[in-house]
Amino acid sequence: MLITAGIDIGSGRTKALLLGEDGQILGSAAIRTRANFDAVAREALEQALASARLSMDDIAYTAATGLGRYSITFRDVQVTDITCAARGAQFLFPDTLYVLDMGAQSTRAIRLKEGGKVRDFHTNEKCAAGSGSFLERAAKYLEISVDSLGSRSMESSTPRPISSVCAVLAESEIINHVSEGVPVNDVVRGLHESLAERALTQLKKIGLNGSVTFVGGVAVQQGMVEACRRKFGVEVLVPKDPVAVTALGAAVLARQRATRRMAGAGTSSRS
Amino acid sequence: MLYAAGVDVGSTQTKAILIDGRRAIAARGLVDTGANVSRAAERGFETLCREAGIDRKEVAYVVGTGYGRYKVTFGDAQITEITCHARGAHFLFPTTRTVIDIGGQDTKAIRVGPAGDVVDFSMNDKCAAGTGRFLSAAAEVLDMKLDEIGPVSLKATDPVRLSSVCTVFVESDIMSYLAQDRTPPDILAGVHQSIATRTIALLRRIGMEPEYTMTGGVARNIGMVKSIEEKLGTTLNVSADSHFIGAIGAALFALERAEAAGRKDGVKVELGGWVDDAP
Amino acid sequence: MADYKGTVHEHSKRIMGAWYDTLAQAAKTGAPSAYIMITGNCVEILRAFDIAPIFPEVNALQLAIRKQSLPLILKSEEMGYSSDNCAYVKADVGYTMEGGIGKDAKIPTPNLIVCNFVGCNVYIKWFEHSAEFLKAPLFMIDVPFLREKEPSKEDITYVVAQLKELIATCEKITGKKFDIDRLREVCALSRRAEEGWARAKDLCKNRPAPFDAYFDSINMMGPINVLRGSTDAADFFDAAVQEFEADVAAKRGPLPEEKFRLVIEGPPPYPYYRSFRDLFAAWGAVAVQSTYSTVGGIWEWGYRHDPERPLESIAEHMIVHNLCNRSLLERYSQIRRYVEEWKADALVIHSIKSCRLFSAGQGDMRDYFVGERHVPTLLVESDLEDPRYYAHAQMKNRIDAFFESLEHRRIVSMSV
Amino acid sequence: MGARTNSPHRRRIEVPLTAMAIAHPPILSRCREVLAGGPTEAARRWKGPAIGCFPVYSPVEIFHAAGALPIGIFGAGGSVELTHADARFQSFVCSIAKSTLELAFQKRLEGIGGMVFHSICDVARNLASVYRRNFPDLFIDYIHFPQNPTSSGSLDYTSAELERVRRNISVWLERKITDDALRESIRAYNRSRALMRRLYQMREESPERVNSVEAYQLVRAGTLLPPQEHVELLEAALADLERRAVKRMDRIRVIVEGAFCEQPPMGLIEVIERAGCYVIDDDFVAGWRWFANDVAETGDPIRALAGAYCRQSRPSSVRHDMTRPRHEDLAKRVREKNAQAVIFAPAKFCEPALFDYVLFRRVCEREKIPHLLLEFEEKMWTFERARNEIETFAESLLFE
Ligand SMILES: Nc1ncnc2c1ncn2[C@@H]1O[C@H](COP(=O)(O)OP(=O)(O)O)[C@@H](O)[C@H]1O
Ligand SMILES: Nc1ncnc2c1ncn2[C@@H]1O[C@H](COP(=O)(O)OP(=O)(O)O)[C@@H](O)[C@H]1O
Ligand code: SF4
Ligand code: SF4
Ligand code: SF4
Repeated sequence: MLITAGIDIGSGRTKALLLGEDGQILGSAAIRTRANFDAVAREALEQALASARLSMDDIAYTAATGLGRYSITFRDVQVTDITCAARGAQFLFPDTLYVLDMGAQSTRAIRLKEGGKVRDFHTNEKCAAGSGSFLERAAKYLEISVDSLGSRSMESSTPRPISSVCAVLAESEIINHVSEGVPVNDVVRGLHESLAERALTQLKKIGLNGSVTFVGGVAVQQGMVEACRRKFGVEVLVPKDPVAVTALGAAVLARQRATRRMAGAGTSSRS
Repeated sequence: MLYAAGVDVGSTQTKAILIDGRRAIAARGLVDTGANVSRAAERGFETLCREAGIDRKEVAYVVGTGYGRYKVTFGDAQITEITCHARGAHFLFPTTRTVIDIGGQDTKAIRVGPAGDVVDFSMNDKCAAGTGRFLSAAAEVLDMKLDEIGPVSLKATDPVRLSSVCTVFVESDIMSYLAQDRTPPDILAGVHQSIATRTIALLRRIGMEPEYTMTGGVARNIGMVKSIEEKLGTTLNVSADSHFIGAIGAALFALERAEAAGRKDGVKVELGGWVDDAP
Repeated sequence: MADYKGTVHEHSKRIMGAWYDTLAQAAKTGAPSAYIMITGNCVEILRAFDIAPIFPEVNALQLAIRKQSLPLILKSEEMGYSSDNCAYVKADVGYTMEGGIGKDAKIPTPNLIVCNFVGCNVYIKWFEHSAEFLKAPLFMIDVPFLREKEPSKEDITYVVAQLKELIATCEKITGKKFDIDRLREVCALSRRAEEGWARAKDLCKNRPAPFDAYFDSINMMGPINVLRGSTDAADFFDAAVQEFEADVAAKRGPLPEEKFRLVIEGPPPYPYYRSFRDLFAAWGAVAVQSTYSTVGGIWEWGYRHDPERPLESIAEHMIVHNLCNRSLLERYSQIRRYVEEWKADALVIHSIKSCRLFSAGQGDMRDYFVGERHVPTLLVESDLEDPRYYAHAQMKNRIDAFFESLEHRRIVSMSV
Repeated sequence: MGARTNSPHRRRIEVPLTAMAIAHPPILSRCREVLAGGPTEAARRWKGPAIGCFPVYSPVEIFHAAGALPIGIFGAGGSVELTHADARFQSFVCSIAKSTLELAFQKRLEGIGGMVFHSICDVARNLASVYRRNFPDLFIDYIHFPQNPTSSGSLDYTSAELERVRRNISVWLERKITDDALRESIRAYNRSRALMRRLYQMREESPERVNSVEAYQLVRAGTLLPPQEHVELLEAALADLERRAVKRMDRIRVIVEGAFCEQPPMGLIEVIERAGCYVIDDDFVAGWRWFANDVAETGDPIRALAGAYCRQSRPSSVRHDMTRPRHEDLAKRVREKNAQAVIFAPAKFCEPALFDYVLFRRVCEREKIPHLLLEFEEKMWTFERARNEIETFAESLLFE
């Protein structure tokens, strides 16, 4: 069987995923990203292999993506995370042409061509405002766990919006709300709404017109997904494991490469 | 005895000062501002009374300052922290002409007149880049305590250059420096230098005039002090009470008000321009 | 809190409303209309042809005051405009895209787009874009920047040549023959309005000033810049002057007490016009002069349109006698005169992210006034159109701190 | 590649040595030397008076005819810390304006006695004023170039404006600027421009032969060299390049647009190519390249120059010409030059370029030309993000 691996070194977590010949996901893992990218990548991959009861030797081709993709010594190819997120989303939802990828420090809106290639994309700039770390920080100020964010906002019906765009400066606003007796759940929903609003702005810049696949760690939060559904006015599709979609895309690309290599085609100009 | 208090409700920490009629500091209070701003103010004030062993009714006048000054509900007046920092710095260092205040969320440069009046000021606050919060984030990534990072940064031999002063991105920046085997001292020195550079630019906006006094919580960070001194080419006045300077200024205003009104207990007086409706 | 209590504002609203009615009418009938910009404009030429002038800047500021600008700005940003582009343009483009302009809309599709490039480079881009989106012909008037004390003979000749080309274009569009006497009449009406506006501003030298030369001026900038050359505008200023003179005699100002006299530089934050004004009013601060009120023209130093030399005087207005076509240093000396002659206590610089023409270099201006002229100066930042750049709490903090320091200094100087 | 010691993730990209594999290194090392020396070194070598000019459309021929060396001032290229300029210009002002000011505050413009600014944009104009106030000992002039070049009055006006500049410089330097000297200068700059045109031609035809960084450095060196020396440099380099044999790689052919004033960091130019593109045309006008063809070498030289400004100047974001809409022109260039994509690289906060992007983008969408927006800043020194975006872009056009 042809098995390929995709490794995505994110600013928050490193994800590894193993893909079988027929496109089935054999195993995956996500661990905190540490300073030594190569070691983290190896560790994540080994965890994924263990979960699938496989070993390194079973892997035919490995694609690396994410911020540390050049540092992975055992890769066969490196591809950018935007291309991979697009490919992963397209693999899961072939008819969707828009992808929203929200990770810890970056939020990206991607528009696809038929076939899963990137047509246009928009990324947040030098400022982390409006990304997952915004939510992580907020959870910290609110003294609640990140895991609970998604369900908490679902419990609120009266969102309290946040005007500050900066993850750090929003703190005082959040604190203000809480001290005024605004229920925590309303604040969380407010956060989700304002993040969804910002994401919509980005999606509009690439000409949103049709359903969106929502991937990345933030998509785990049900409340965020619901906020997006309310704001976007289009169908919002969320994969079962949104965190691993970029790694999945890498594995899909790896599979393509591997197949082609076996068929004897030439290798790429870059690696 | 006549007592007056200043409560500086900052974004990060709430500082409170009690002074007596001879203008001597009678008590200090420092609490984390946390989620409940009014409570923080209240607690700061209570700490004062407890420390000084007096009843809160004995405090004739309370001035609130800092970003949460409108939350000092028991206060008699609010004054902006800019005016208070100038006043407090002038009290501790009468010949100071320039005040640098780096707090949790903003940085201010204030030009002070010979009477402790504000001649000019400038601040940046649109973004948390380059503030105390930036330093806390750096400390957190490196798993150090806030009061450690300053001393550690002084051991640097080859400071790094940060690619971004964004408080959020600084975390991944630091991580990648660690990945390159750069030492914490070098990284921290880079962090401090990038803030110092921004601070000097802010100072230029109001014109540089010695003596310089550093106030705010970050004045407790020796690495920051040294780094600014180096770029400035001169020394900074730093006091053990630097963190409290805003509260000291507020307390001084409170005392004057109390004296002017000739009151010794907590009777309210109306003072036109100073009293303000909360936004 | 700070309301002007006379009839000037109502009067201004009325005649500006009538102008908007004309535009809506033109949108229905297809009567000729043209885009033109405010600064140092040559609206006189359009009037001589009875072409209804449309001022996209005025539309943009109206949208901002009514708090309708943000969705339009976002709409433009979706089209690719940067968050760093002038938000006036973005609001206007958003408005155009949302169908605010065209047949039966409030604003007609212009028959002509006259780009009077007076100082602001954004104007060129703005009208290039409008011409593209509205498929309307663009006429460019390149006005040489005032780079020496006086304009050269060639500068005037160049502008006059272009005005003549504009006249030929207007003839083509309207099918009317140019009538120089009609232009002379228009110039005479302009002159009357200018006379009145200059007098009104001069009255602000009194204590208290009869109106706020920044916040209340906005209501007079419509008549002087948009309606200039019409009887409405000329009559308006006659009435306004009368009212202000009465106010001066009665020692009546816009606030119960005039505690501080200010000169304000930079456009106001239109989306928060009210609350911004209140921050000053709370301290008894009145603007006695402002540079923003001179973007269309500087009349207080004697320049008038001249019916005897209509084209030359229009050219001189465009090149010399308006704020935007003069250098930053000329602006420093303008402000300096304001501070001295109008006896102001302080200078407030409202720095606008949208407008680099106004704002780029205001840090230096601040340095000049604080360092060299010892004028207490406050610099605050926000925007004139984009509400996202206005942070109320921070604005208040700075303004309060500034007035605290002014008050403190007064106490100190009194005790000396 | 050792991941720990040399993580490319944050590696600083210096002037890229790997890209320098040219047949005869001496020419390019000379070129690099000139660039590294910067304005002060250029002024020192020249020994005579030097005039700094801010980018785009400066009448260098007039300065040169006065015996002065025209020196291009393009900010500080990230080499100075902004400590004074930040206090004069707000956060939303482009880097070039700030760092150009900073250079003067830090006394890094030694040997440059005058600065000439032009009607580039609102920021550039206000910069002239700020310079004038803060550095009263410098000779400062401001030129208004015609924005209505098709008006009947524009040629006369432009001639008068150039005459004014000639007069001012002549008074300042206390020397006559003769028509003959002017014609001589026009000839000299015509030659260097012709060679630059050849260089661009070569890049368009065989981009593998001359990479973007080389081409950029060769052109940019012209802003620090007397025209004769630039001509020699270009001639030698072109001869080398023509002999160079390199394999063409599988990369996309792109046009870079939008960096006509503040110049992108060298690392960014390099990253564009490394990430899988061949830059076959750009609007970097760093080398006094603003005339599309030769300026008339006979007749009244001032009128010849004025005519060139009105009729022959290359379009850029700061030049309006109703008869030649730039966005349509771009679409045409893409077709003619057989480009596959356009990369817009405006400087952050550069309003003229950012405005133009909107119309460019519309045209690209209409013509189905792939395009990418990439803002840059002078102080940018890690190109990871840019690289990620360009690679994604290239991947979307290249893969499979
Ligand atoms: N279990 C969880 N519950 C809620 N949110 C989560 C959870 N895990 C991750 N997140 C959110 O996802 C973000 C990280 O997303 P991820 O895609 O892993 O980022 P990156 O790829 O940049 O490392 C976090 O900042 C957080 O907001
Ligand atoms: N013991 C300490 N050592 C070093 N830095 C400190 C210490 N305590 C506080 N700080 C710094 O001071 C900042 C808070 O300053 P402060 O003036 O209280 O801000 P604010 O008024 O906004 O609350 C913190 O972000 C931290 O960087
Ligand atoms: S606004 Fe906040 S998130 Fe954005 S750059 Fe500044 S500190 Fe970072
Ligand atoms: S840049 Fe300034 S003057 Fe120009 S259109 Fe915008 S607001 Fe008006
Ligand atoms: S880079 Fe752009 S904004 Fe800056 S001076 Fe040049 S043209 Fe003007």
